[in-house]
Amino acid sequence: MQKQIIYFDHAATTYVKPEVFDAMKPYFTQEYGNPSSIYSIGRSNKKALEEARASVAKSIGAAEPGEIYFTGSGSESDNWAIKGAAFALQKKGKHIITSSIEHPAVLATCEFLGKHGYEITYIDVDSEGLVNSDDVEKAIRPDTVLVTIMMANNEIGTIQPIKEIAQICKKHGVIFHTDAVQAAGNIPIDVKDLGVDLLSISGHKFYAPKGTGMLYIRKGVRIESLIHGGHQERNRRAGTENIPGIVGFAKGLELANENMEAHYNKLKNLRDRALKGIAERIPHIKVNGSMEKRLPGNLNVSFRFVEGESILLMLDMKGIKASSGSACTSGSLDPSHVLLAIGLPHEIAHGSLRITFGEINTEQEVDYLIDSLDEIITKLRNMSPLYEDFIKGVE
Amino acid sequence: MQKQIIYFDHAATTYVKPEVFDAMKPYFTQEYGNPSSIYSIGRSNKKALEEARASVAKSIGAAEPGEIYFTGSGSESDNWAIKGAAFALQKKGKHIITSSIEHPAVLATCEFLGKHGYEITYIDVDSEGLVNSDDVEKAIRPDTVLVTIMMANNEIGTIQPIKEIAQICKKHGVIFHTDAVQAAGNIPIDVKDLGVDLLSISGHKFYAPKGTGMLYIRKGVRIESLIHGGHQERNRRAGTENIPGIVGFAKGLELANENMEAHYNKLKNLRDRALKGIAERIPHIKVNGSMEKRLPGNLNVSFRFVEGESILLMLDMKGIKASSGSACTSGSLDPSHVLLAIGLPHEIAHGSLRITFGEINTEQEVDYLIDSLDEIITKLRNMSPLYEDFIKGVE
Amino acid sequence: MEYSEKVMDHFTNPRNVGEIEDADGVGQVGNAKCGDIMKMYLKIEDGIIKDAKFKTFGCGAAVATSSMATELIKGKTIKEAEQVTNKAVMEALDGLPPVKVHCSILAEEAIAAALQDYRVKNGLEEDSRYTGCSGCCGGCGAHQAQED
Amino acid sequence: MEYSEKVMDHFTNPRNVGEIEDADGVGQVGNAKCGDIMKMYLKIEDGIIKDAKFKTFGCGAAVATSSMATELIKGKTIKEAEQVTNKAVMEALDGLPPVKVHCSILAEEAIAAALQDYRVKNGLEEDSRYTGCSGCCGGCGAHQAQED
Ligand SMILES: Cc1ncc(COP(=O)(O)O)c(C=O)c1O
Ligand SMILES: Cc1ncc(COP(=O)(O)O)c(C=O)c1O
Repeated sequence: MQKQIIYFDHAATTYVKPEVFDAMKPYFTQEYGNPSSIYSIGRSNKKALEEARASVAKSIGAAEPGEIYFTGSGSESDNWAIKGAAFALQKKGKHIITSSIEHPAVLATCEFLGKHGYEITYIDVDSEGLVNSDDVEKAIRPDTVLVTIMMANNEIGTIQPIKEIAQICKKHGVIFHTDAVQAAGNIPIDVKDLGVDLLSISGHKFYAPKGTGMLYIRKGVRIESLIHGGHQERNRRAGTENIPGIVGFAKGLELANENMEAHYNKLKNLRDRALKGIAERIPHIKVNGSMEKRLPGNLNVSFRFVEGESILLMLDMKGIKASSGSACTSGSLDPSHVLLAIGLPHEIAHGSLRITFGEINTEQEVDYLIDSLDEIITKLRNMSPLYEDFIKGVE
Repeated sequence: MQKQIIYFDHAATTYVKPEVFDAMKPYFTQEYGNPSSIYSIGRSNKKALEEARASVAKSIGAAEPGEIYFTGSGSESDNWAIKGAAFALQKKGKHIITSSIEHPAVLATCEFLGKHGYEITYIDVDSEGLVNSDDVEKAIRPDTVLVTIMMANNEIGTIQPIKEIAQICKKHGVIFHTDAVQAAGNIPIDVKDLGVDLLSISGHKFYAPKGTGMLYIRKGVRIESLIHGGHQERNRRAGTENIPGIVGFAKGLELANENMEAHYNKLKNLRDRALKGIAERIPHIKVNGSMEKRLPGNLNVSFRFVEGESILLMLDMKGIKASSGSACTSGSLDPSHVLLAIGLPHEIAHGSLRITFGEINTEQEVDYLIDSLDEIITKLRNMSPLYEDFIKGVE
Repeated sequence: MEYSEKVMDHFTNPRNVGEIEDADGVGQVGNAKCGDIMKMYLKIEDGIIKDAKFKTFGCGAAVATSSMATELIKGKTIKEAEQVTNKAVMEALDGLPPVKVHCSILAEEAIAAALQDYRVKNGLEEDSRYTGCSGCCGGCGAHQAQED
Repeated sequence: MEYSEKVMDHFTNPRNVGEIEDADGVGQVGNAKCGDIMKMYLKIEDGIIKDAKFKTFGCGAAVATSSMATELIKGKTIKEAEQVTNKAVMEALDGLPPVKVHCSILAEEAIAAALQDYRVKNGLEEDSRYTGCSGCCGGCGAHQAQED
């Protein structure tokens, strides 16, 4: 007897949609040729590759397919954009600007560069989890070579003023990269309108396969390669093209684009229902991050006096999959750098829960989540010495 | 009416075996969780991941699963190994040794480092396409940080004395990397026996999916990361794990290992049959690369007075897919660096053909290839001014 | 990270949760900043631990080790209880993931703290073993990565 | 890289392959090192190209452009033949991939070389247009990548 699984962790990863899987399938066992070949079995793959590229270009509003570069993950795209710009512009300077709430793929890359002679400025966010574009402008120096600020945050879902920041960067002649991994498939992305130079996305966040990613490189922007070698991706990213993956990536993005409005409304409705239910039933909570400038499917709540992993484990036993905002790199002693950056005390950060909705979720599931949380938080608080102190303190 | 396709380009890429595809399938649409999650849907993926790691460790004779790092391609593995060693050891020195017949993933990476203050020594090969290990020893200097020599060549299939070179490197305290992308699945690999520090392989050469790769890092060997970010792959390679890809990679290697001897004999038999037939029927040919120290499925022949692309196109019209040894990076004016390195004159390098056999091929297909080549080479020679000169010259 | 069945059992059905109103010894270790606090209540009669209860704020391992620790010391003499090490707690739970070992140390320290409180209250000699929680729970790593 | 149907047709069924024994003009351009040689034979009567044949060592585009070039000049006057540019050859073939444009230039040069040979043999004025093959066929890129 299999337990019913309720998946509320779509920001971590999504399943592959059946339509996406069907699109990929022929390229595993039948049309497997190498697109670099001149013979016909390779040519049909080359065609699939270029159609995927054109489709992705259209999905994100690129001026031309030649601005789309397929990679092996969101992390690879982030690394490529940041190191690529840094290495290409070493002569201009070695200063990079980012925010304090970036994904580790950006932060660890900056840290690496920090150890190799680069200076990194981390822009703080306000208590809502938002970057102020004026702060970015103030941080720009003559030796600044790159600004990298994420479009939407993976923990609290806040959406940054990318267009404003892009304009500032343009004014100062600085390359601007945005990590749009969480944004893709959830809110519209139009690179021309945004005015960004570099933009990263990852397939497995919009019902496309894991191990696929893309870097948009605006025409005319020169960055060093991350993976050197063969002539693939117009000599800029070596490696035999992962055709099934690329086809799935493009298909996933295509479907997301066609379905954007309904997807947005559905997720936002589920999210708002969950929040309403939780707030009505459970006291001493705190919602993390702006509720206005936010991805539709992201909810991040702290439950005071309890710890996140305990919540997750108890939810799991009820078949509910979520993620703890209290999480931090394993072995580290700090909770999420994002929650600390918006000013949460450690103990409240530890008690946070990230619930991210997806297309399979239903209102019934949300109601079950609310009931379960009510029960779990009560149980955990009843064994919490912090809650005991609090109750005694307020009595 | 679909034309029968005869695929003789297995060194370029292979189809995914049905067993491999079946192993991967559940991880796309059903077991899609993120292995970093603590809940059960993630845990089952974590288990699949660690089983794959253990299986790969066993397949290549690693001392422990923890020495296996999954990547997104052979090119990524090569880049990681080389840049990773270079960056980690910058204080020791900036000298790297490689061979003149490496794959572009190695050569272009060395070139990149060459532009960033590193000095590269390229070891020449003999006319058989073999590296002399004494030459490697002579090239080692106090500031040498890495030797990278491929296990088997992708164009002419020659197998290098990796064990000898590894011993030399060990003696001199220099890290040794080998690109075993072409070797994997075709000849046994035992990293402990070989004594290498780093070894790269790529899935799509042994009937596993494209966009998957692996870097073996011997325990205790420290290299810098190529893709920084999350804690995946024990903090050394960031990015949400491509579980279906990894599962397929491990399965492909497992099947290859179980079936190694039969595979070897089958391919060698087809290869030898093809060579015999071609040599008997077509004059003025040259076999490129040692026939002894060679992958079983690789044949590389030059047909004098004709050009490779023309051969490929005519073969393609007969349904036969092969690859031109005359090939070089598009837009470049030189033919294959490998063929030039073994001393072939340009015009003969231009007329070479690479035929690489795989498990689906049959003797009938080989016989059809021989007939087809006989006809095609005759036709092309009859329109070749070089052949005209030759005939007039010898008359 | 994977917990044994024993750990999950003691997490989902923790034994001895609660307070003892007239406890003879109370000890609290860890701190909220690090995400783990254990508070241990002991009822001691004739040198024997008649009852033990706990409250814990923390991860699954923190709850399970608290639960197991109270089980292990109930009915024991003070001397015997002093000898219940973190290793004994871990073994009784069929092991802990490496990043969670610290939680078992916290449990050992919580017992020691409660016993010390008992001694101080009763004017007995000090337990030299207990030096208090280091305040550094980094090793506990009670937090899962969120890098997606 | 993808060839048009016209290119593939002229590659697989090249028109005018062969030699003309008593040719009035013969021209050869390109070199084996670069992988492309075109040799063009012309039969000229009363200033009109009565026949044209070629032999070519090279890629698909080299063969197809040779074939098309001979077709285009047959029956034309010398003056007209001189005006058959590489662009005209390309257009007649429904285009060429960018890396293969050089092959059409080679075809134009081969005609020019054969016409010059005719003039020299017949003591006529020189064709200032033809300056000979640069010997650099890099642009032709007649070679596909082998990076797998
Ligand atoms: C904002 C953000 N950036 C980058 C990544 C990295 O993507 P991937 O895991 O595909 O490498 C993720 C998710 O993991 C993310 O949420
Ligand atoms: C010897 C060798 N090294 C590296 C590679 C690169 O592998 P991938 O295309 O998977 O990046 C290949 C094949 O393409 C190869 O044959």
